[in-house]
Amino acid sequence: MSELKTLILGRKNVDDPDDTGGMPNDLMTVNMGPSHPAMHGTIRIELTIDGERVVEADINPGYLHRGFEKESEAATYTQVFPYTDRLNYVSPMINNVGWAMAVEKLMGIDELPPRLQYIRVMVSEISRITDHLTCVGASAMELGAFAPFLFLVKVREWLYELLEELSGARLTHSYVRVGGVAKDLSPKFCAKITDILDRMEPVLDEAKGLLNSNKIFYDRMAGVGSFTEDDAIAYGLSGPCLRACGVDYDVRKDFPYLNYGDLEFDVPVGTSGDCLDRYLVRLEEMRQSSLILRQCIAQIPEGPVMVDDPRCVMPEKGETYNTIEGMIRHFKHIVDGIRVEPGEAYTFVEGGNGELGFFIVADGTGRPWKAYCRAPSFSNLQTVTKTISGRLISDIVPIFGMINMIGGECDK
Amino acid sequence: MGLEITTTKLEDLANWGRKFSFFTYPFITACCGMEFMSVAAPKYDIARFGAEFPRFSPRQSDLMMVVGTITEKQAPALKRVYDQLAEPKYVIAFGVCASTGGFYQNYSVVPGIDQIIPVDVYIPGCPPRPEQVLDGIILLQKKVGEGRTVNQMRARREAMKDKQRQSEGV
Amino acid sequence: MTTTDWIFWVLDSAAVKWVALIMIFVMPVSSLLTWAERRQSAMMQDRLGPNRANIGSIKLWGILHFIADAIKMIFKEDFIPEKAHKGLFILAPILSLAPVFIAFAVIPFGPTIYPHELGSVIPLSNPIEAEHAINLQVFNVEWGLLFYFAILTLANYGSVLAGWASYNKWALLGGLRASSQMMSYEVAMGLSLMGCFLVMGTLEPDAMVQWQTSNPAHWGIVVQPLAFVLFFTSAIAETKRAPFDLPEGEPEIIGYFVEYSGMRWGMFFLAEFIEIVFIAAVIATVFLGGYQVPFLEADGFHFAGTSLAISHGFVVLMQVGALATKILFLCFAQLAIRWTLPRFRPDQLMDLGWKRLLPLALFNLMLTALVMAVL
Amino acid sequence: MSKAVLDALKSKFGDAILETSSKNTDESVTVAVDKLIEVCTFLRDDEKMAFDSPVFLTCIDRLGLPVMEHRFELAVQLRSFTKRHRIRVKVPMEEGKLKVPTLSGLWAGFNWLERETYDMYGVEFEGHPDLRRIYLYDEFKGHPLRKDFPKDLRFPLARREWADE
Repeated sequence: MSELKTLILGRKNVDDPDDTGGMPNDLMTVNMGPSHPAMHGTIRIELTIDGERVVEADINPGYLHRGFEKESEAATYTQVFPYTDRLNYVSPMINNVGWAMAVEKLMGIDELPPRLQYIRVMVSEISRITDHLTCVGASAMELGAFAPFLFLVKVREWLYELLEELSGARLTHSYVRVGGVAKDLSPKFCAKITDILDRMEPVLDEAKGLLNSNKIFYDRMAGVGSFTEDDAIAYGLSGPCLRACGVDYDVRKDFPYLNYGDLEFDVPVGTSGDCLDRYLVRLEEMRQSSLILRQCIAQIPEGPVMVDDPRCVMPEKGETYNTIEGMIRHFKHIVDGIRVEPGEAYTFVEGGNGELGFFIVADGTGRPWKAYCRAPSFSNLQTVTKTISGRLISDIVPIFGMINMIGGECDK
Repeated sequence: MGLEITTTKLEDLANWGRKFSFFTYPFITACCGMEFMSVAAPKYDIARFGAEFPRFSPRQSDLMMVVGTITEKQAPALKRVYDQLAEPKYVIAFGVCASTGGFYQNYSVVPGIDQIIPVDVYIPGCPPRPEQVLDGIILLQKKVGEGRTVNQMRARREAMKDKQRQSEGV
Repeated sequence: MTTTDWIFWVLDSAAVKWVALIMIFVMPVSSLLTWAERRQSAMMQDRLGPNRANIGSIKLWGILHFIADAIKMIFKEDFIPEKAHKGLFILAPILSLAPVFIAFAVIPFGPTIYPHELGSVIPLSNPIEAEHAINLQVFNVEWGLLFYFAILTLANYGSVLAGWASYNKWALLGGLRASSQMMSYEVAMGLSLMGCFLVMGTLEPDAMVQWQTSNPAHWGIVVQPLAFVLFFTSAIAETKRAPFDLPEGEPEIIGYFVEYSGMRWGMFFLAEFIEIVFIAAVIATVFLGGYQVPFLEADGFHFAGTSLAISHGFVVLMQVGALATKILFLCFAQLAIRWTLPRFRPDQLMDLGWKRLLPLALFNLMLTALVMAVL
Repeated sequence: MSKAVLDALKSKFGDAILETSSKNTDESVTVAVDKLIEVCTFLRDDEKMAFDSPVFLTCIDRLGLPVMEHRFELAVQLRSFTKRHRIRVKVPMEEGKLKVPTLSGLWAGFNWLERETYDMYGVEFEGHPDLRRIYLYDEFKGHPLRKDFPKDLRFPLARREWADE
């Protein structure tokens, strides 16, 4: 009998340093990530668990640190646009707009043509919709509801195709330029976006019906990861997560940029700051974005889509080929980049996840001396350490899903 | 002679099964993950190729899709997951970052995952279009069907060496 | 004994019937279910699903994909972790697969066949004293459903041991979740069947089918509607599929079979699908009249005074077909549930099991007992 | 609006405020290292200031610029939800003495941002509860965003052991 016991219970045949011989009664440390299905992008958590309950969580980001700042310092101001695309790769247009606005602020370009402003608002809002669609869909998928995810991704596909038509790329658009956008809207853009919005709203309703009225989904989200208003402010939370806590703060309303001041929309605000509120805020924001888009389509004026400023506008093709000044200007523009006066500036826009800011230090050449990105995901992610502790392992999934941590942005 | 024919046929049968049953391990790190979602989504539907089961345990998956940039910090994890995959295993470098490091040439980014693990199919693009990904999967199916993936070739080489050693020994 | 007698004698033996059942019905259906699941989920999600596997130009709507899966798994590297307990690691998948196969023995998958009377109509009034009768139930005992519970509990050990023997913390968590889940739901499951037991007065599946008769108004689902809902819910929990797939819990813990590869994992995978078929069979037997076709008696249809005589062979065919249809429908329902609902959290799962299903099952039991006492 | 903040700071701290500027609609104030905590506590707690939320914290390396009074400069952006104003507090630092008192005690949100700045520039935050690398790994030598760090200097952790024959 003793032999049998040794064989089956004791693991004595294995050279095992962890073997203490008895029943373990202490905490267990497990490693989650960096390649784990629930870790959006890539992140690692060292969990100390007591059964299913998380006692302590040590979150390690940085698995997608791609050196945005180092790369930007080596690139001209225009060449940074592709890098900004890959910061928050779910809503690249907003990053584009943010970077362009930061450079424009340094250059002292205050007046943008109205059509340009409308275009920038429209592409930002489309990007915001794709961001929230992905966030809500992916969280639903991780909770086991696969169908809503696919419905939402289907809608995202329509928007990608539209943006592809506009910019030439499905995901990484690099559409915005300093002082304007790469090209005017494609023909029938407004008609197409109206059509997509008309088709999108029923799908949103469908997904809402599948999720909101689902008791399991509701219970998994409600009360999980809640955050108080004061904590949220002290942690520098922003975006939908902050608004879910009950703080009425949206850069588009409080510090209006572009022509957001002229557009009518509401800022949804939650009460308890739990995952359910974050989810509902995101759902409502998609509706508001759709409203903004409809207003833009109705109001968009004709006109130029670049500022008339030789510092940042490339010469016409004919001028480049036929005049020596034009050619030199083109050459300097491409090789040296846009010359920006020395100084520093911080600009922020309302990104998909919150206040997305760019802090640029310019040294007077065509390349930024320092390009710092204030990544909302990074500040938001920081709160997870606090919200996970004391919850179950399963709660990590909705918490992470609703923080919507985007690796590219968080790790830069 | 007869035995050899049988083993070849058996190998063909196995390869036929393998090529229509890719259980993927999505090693998703970055932007390409968004396009990976699109590939799995209704319009492109990777499931048509029998590759829809994402298995998050490396033991049960055959195809590792390295989707996105691999940084130096991530590299040990990638290598470890690759070592944990059960044979036969195939690797797709999804996107230009996984293939070469892309336009990130700096202190933190690995210049291509083939510095760390062998790769069967490279899919270019930043990120690649879903059509390109489907093309890559068809290419891999062809490779697997013909037994020309890195690991299959290596296994064959080793078998040949064994045989040689045996015949020399005799 | 003549040769035909020998054949019938052999056919009537339990082993032959069991093997035939497994080979002709269970294995094909559960294998096809893997394909059906993929196609059905694709249909529900606006997709196409697997359709590319081909031999030459034969594609068969993607059915070949599951054959490809099976072939691949057979040729896949069979991996055992270094620190795993080898014996138990190997035993675990067998332990989770075998009990389900065994439990199928109690399911009556058709009426008694009288081989000599296949062409004739059997009179209802005086049952024939046939020399040979093949009972289409492998294992006919009075405690049939108890046997089913006893055997199926063994499947618990499969998942728990898999989790423990893998020497992996995530697997261990999965194993623990599996055990706690199956323990909790078996209670509600058993109690919900007790109501049926009270009404029908037997635990023998064939007798239960006989009791339900061919009148749908007399079937278990009408007599014990609450028990049906409770049993269905806890049965899905037993199969460890969504929304109760916590032991697998893909995005959280990969599950108790995280270290299994190749065919060993395939066995867990297959066990899951066989369990679906099995649960469907039990529900069909206890609540949906088993092999009973509405208004079909042994001698033909009887409906509102009119009757239509049908020969014994056809009756058997129709009744076996009816059971198969019911099982397939219930499998379909389970797949649809799996692709519709999100996953529970462990504490919610326990809440549902102990605080909702169990009291309801007890209530059902008492109500049934009360009604029985009054009547 | 934020000009009032600058004036208040100047009148309260006097010499400790080395410089103020409000260019490009950004108000910034340069503070000596030893007065940083004092100034920040005032900024947070005073009713008229009420800077309740951190925005970002980073460091500027001016090595190689024509005008370089101090090589490093810490930049801390703060925001007030109630007063709707913002300010950037800057702290000059010398090479070799990259030590700043931590702000994570005043605003919890600076915890990770300080770790990031430590990782990228090697600024040591005294009193930080958990000062270790956040983006990079322990085997990494040096601080990559300093201007004297080569862009493509790698410290690989894993490389394949065998090559294709």
